[in-house]
Amino acid sequence: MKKGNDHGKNKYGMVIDIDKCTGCGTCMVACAAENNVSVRADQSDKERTITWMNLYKISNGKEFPHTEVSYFPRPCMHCDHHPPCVSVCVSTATKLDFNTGIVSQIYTRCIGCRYCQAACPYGARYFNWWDVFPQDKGMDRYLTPEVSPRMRGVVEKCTFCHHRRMRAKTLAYAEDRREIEEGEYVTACTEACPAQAITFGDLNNPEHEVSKLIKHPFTFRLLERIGTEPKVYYHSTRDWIRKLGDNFLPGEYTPVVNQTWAEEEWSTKPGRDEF
Amino acid sequence: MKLTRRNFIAAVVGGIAGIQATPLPWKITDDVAIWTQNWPWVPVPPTGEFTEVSSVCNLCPGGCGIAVKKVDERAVKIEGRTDYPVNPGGICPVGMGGLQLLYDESLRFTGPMKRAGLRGAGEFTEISWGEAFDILAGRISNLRKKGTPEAIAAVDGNPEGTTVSVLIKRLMKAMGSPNYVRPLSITDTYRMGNLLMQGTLAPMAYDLENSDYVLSFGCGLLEGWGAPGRVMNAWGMWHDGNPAKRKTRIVQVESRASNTASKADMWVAPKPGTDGALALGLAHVIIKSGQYDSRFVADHSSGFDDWRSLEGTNHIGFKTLVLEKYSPEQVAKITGVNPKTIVSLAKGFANAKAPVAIYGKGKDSLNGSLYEFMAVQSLNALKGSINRSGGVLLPDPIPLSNLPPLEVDAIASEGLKRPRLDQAGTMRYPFTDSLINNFTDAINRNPKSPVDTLLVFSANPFFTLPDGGGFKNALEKVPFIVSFSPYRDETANMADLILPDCTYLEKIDDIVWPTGLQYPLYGLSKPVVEPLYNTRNTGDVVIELSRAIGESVGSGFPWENFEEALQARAKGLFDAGGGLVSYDPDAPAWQRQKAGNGPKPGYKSFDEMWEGIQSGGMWYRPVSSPKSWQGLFNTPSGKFEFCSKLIAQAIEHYSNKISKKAALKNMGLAAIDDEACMAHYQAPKAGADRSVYPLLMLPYEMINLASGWIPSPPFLYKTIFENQLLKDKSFAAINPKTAAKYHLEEGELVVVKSPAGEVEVRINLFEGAMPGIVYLPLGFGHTAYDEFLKGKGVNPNNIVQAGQDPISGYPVWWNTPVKLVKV
Amino acid sequence: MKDPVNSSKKTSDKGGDRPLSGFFPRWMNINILAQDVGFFILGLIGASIVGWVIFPAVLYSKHPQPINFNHALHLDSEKVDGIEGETKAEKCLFCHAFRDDGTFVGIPKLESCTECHDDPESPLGETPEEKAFMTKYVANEEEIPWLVYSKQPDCVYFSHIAHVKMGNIDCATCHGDFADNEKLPLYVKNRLTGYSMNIWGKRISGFYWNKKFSDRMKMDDCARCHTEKGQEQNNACFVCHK
Amino acid sequence: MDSPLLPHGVKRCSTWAFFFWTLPWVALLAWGGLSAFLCLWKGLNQTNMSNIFAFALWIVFDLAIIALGAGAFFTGFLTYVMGQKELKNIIKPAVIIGFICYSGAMAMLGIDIGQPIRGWFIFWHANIHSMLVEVSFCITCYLMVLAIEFIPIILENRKLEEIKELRIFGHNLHEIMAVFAATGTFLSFFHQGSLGGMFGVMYARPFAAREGFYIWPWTFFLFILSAIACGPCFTILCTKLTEFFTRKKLVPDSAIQLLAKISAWLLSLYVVLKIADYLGWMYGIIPRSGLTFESFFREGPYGVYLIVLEMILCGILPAIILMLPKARQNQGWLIIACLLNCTGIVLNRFLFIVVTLAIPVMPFDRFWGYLPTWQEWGIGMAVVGYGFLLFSAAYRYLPIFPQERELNPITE
Repeated sequence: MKKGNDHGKNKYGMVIDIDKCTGCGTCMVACAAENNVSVRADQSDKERTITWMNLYKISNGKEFPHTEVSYFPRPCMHCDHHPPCVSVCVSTATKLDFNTGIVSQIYTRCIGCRYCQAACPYGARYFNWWDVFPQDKGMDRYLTPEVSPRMRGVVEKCTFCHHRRMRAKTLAYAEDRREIEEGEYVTACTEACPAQAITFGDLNNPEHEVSKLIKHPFTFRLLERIGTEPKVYYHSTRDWIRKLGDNFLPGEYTPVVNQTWAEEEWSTKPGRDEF
Repeated sequence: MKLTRRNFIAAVVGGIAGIQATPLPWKITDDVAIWTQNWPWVPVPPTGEFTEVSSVCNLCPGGCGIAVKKVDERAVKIEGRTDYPVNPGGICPVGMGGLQLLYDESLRFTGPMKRAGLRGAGEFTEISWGEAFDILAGRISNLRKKGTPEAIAAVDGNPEGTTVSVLIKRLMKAMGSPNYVRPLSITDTYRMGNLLMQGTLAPMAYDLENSDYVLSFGCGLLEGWGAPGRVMNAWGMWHDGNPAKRKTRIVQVESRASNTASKADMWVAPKPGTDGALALGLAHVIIKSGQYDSRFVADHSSGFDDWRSLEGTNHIGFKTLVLEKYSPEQVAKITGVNPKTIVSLAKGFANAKAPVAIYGKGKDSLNGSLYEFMAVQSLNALKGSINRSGGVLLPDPIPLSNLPPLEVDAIASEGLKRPRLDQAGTMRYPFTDSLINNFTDAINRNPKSPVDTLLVFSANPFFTLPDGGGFKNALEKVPFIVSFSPYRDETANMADLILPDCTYLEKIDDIVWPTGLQYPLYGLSKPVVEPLYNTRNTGDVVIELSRAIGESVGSGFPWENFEEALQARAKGLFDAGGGLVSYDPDAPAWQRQKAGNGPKPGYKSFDEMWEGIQSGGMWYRPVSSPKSWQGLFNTPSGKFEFCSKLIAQAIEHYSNKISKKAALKNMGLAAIDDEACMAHYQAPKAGADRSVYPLLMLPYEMINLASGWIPSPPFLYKTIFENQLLKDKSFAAINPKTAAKYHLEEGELVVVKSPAGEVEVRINLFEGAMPGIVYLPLGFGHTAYDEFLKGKGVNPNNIVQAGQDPISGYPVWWNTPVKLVKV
Repeated sequence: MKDPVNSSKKTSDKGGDRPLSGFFPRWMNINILAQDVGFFILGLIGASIVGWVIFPAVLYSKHPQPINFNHALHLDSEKVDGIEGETKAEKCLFCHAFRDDGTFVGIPKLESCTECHDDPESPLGETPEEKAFMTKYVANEEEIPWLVYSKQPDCVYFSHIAHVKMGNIDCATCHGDFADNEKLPLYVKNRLTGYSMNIWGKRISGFYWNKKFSDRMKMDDCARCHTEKGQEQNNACFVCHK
Repeated sequence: MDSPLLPHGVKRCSTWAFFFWTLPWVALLAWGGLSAFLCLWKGLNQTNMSNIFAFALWIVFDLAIIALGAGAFFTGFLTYVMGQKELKNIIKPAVIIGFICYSGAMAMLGIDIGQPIRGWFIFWHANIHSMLVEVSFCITCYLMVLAIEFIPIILENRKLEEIKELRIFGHNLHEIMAVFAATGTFLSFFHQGSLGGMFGVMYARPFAAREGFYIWPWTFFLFILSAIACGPCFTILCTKLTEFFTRKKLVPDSAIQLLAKISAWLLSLYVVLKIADYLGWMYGIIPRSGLTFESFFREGPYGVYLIVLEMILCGILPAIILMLPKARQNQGWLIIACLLNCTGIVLNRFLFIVVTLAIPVMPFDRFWGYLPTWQEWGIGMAVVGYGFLLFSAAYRYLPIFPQERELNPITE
């Protein structure tokens, strides 16, 4: 695949502040509600439940009372340049959009071979093992026409709520504008997060908040080393969290040293007082 | 010519060749593939006009603003409102999934119903509203005719002060029954504590957003306490900007590494039920180091120093009590917290500019302990964090009009004289409004249920009461149960008659002062969609029921419908003046406005105001400058009382009747004299032989699971981790050390046994659990609803063995002794 | 069972004496071969009839619209007043309008009709269709269940405003010119896929010389135009799929 | 009863005996049929595959039998292209085994994909970057080639041969078999390679990821090599199994020994290269991803022992046995070596599929286990049943072992 989309128009990306994230799961519910994601009676079967946005619970592993838990909200990473899932797809059902940086998934094209799931290290792709909706319960009444419900036997995943971009563009056209402003197009999880932990915007636009946030020393990405180039970034002041963002051989991880932090002694938090 | 086989084969070959040159095989191949892309059983959501309706979420007393996206007549998505003061933009996962509660038909009653099967089986036959009213009004009239109106009882889960709860209370009064009870919540503890220490009747008002040091004693800030949209927004704000320059520090006091504890800047883990002792330990350090606000203490408080009464008796003050009994070492023994931590914590609190100590027990849906609250509130007083920005504010009660006085007939006035079944308000529980656990006991204790007809409003006490299944047994004894729930919950399944309410998205309803908010707010939810089924707003039903009963009961409800009653109460909001009905995100309601500088109400008449409330869904008064100290505390001393005179009076009053010793015992007090009037630590009674039940069970709440009377939207189960629920088994979180002691492994099945019962769960080894404690999640274990919720996990309430909190009589649900038995 | 080997042996023996027998292998009897060809062609013709005539007839079902709508009449400014617009597209947009948020109304709801046809008792014209429309729909306030010729499957996202307003594409380009249409055509539906024939194309062969956009509305047609116009909204999947 | 259909001059069991012999295999087929019906009708929820185990038992089966079926193309290559006439004695069973393996694999793939009716999108909407597309194209084409190779063998049936046209047709086909053998070889090289490439290109899965030459990761070449190393062994095994059941000698030892020898050399080469590959991976890709070799085997049932088994017991050991003429001439050792060789290749495929997916890449993700359902086993077993049935029928009705008559003169 060509390294072309640096010259694309927009490159949408996301920064998730793990310190602000409260682990409440609103993003997951908002995502499911926004995108007509199926629900089944047993959703504890995490291997087969569909959660485009998924929360991973992590722990610093220390003993009581120094234990600390945190969460990694994980949408699709929309890997740049060469997403591992795109090149493997047999029927061209998933592609990296040059102009938005969004990795699309077309359910009607997908044949359900699941090669993309095998190739994705983030587990961001979900197969429809069942027919979508519980019949005759009236639950199809809350489905939105903006996202097409999936049939069984196809793979689906986070789309960065691209339909919201279309919605924003349509509104812009109605108002005689060709372009959309920052904030006009954000994903459902971004909007829903009650702690405003998620920032969404165009990484190609230096004016956008995300472009500034990704330059911060506390910002990192998941599995950066294997070269997937995710467009979803994370931000945390806690070393143990940042360390869990990737695999490190002993001694490889270098903490972010911040003098201002070191001066503050009042906190007992592990991870905090290490730098 | 004879058709030979050879000819036939030639024709077939020709046909096969020929058919390739027609569209048939190719188009069928294509069309069958297209058919799979448009399977008729995959729903195609109809499109239409996209609109948005602003309303208020009524799923919890938090009352966050919601914007419901609609496509034509269908609601398709709930989002948080940015133009609502409580929750600028965000809502909690339960509210986010609210449409499933509206549209999942199998969760709901589709019209008035009569029980058809056995109690609890959930089998009903549909009846008309007329028939339903006839049945119920007939029964009530009968009881009234017999002169036993007190045999009607109501359990009302609507938050206190909402118009529908006011109407229900009024109906009970008009009918002549004193037996109006409500499930308890943390606001009941707040109310009592505020009354005793500050003499105020307004709800608890924590000015979190302006504080720079939030010391939370057990408050599940991230577990759903208060208005989750507000608290989590504040959380985001506290962590905004350069992490090195953050202003607000958050400390969580809790025994388990909950989300709040983990995400806080500091976590202190005392044993459950010892939060009060820890607070007093901090007070000790602060007093000893002289870092307390001496001006507030001297000018605006009483009972701090030792004093001598007019009769000449010596009394000890808060200072002496704390210095004598709550040194860090003493407190360490009680709480298990390192004395050094206590000192550093006290210093952190003392050195902050605008610290606030807040009290709670997880979410706000369960009660707390009175003395714990008083201990925490004493800390605020010590630092002068009362009536100060960033501390505890003392706003006036919300100025809703009182309804016209009710005239009751002779039957009713006789009935009202009969004692309440729960003994609330008697000398034994002098400050308590309602005690549902006693109410349950009264039914269970008597061979024949003293309640003949039980009305249940917006509550599911069968499931939500931490009473070891007591209410369930009581329900079995009550001859006639009427449920007004829109949902097929456990209590409704026991009912004989269902008069279903509309869901919160189908009706008009008010929200009076979300829990913990620092300014008065009146929210109004409105019908986002037309009622889907044959259900009616309970407010209207109550009015109609009163008419159906007739006589003086009916005349007590002069309103055409519920909305008129709402308006009648809202008149007071207009008369009080100064309230806003629209919200500008640039001027947050918690930001202190200089007098006269804030936004102005844009309405001129009541009708204009009401229109504003209806479209915006709110009336509120932003935080204004601190109030004058004059007459601020309505206590006997006119000051903040470290040592509550009301408690002293109540004890004395009761002692006049029976011996002092008996009085103290009945009130549940171990301490005597002045100590009993002040915040102090009293070890809860061991309810069982601790050698048989060596562990403690503590129910815990999660923000992503509804544990109250509202069912969890099925979407929420996506957010539950597989070490919290797996298939039909929920998990008990225990410390690996505890597990090692009992040779338990991750995922192993165990029975948690308490004197009240047992439940089967799987083990989850969690380092963040305090050793010796078994943590069970609340919200699982439904036996009602549909396949999404039914039979998933266990309900820890079923094994709670609750003691009684001193004075308040509230259940002490955090002290259940248990043992673990391998399956 | 009859032995096929024996019969073939017999025929091959006979064929030995025929002319051209030296040219063809012995077992290829020219007579038989001619017969073979004949039957082959017979099969070919039969198959062609099945494939080109019977198959389409079976595959598609035809449905009349619930009532007729006379576009020509409504657009005739001498007869009907109030439908305004400088260009044809603007006239279309008068009823088939954009909402404020830019979404497309599509076929107007009954409330648009009743802006003029407001009284079920007094029709504006004299056609029986209008009468039926008045008594059946206006009087009962019931929406007309129109069959939409150009209804795309659910997986397709199409923004009319992007094409009509921003792209200056005339309505007729894709929909054909309905301005002079007096009688709504039959709605032809594929029984297997549920698609309107206007989507897959009216020609069963799928081949067109000089194809117009109004002939067909398949993905390839959209993609072709997008490619030709070379817009920044290129052919990324999510431009047209949801 | 069916005697007119049996080949001339050989002895076959009675019709009834044959009927009873087929019963277990028909039962397996029926089991598979039911499973296939359930999977197609109700969907893949009938399996225990999941979003983690997107590929599972079926793909392991597919890859395994495609590797084992490599005997067909490779023997064909040796026979027709390299002119090893000795192998003519074994080429027919090899082709049939290949046909069974490939057609079985295709059938399984048809059920494995979520939308079988849209399967043709692979060809119509092909994504040329995908290794799986290359696999699909080549396998489909090669299956056609195998079918064409199979036709003349079928036409050798006694009854069919009596039809002159068919006999001539079959003969003509036979004449040009070299062309098909060459085509088959070409196609097979590519799809065997692409099957390996499929895993090597998953660069975000450090357990499977490999570097390589241009667009082909090393697994591309290793899979080809391993397939041609084990294919002949599988052919030997099948022949030996037939000999065991029929209690006859069917193939002259020279052919078997030649195949075994070739296999030995290829296997040795493969083992050497595979060890190099492992080393390169352990000191290249793994540490670059921040992982260690041991970190892959920290929990769950998939331990380092799998690699030990694959490389030493099922790699080096059979290579040595097959290398030593003395050892491979011993029936027992030959069979053991062939078995080990085939097991090793299946294990290799298993590692690349199941273990790759079971190991989480994100440090905070968990390890997952997987056990197939009866439906999954059913479909796998159906291929086994189908193989036995088809091969038995072929043996019974077709002269697939040219030397059978000479080696087993009928003495009545």
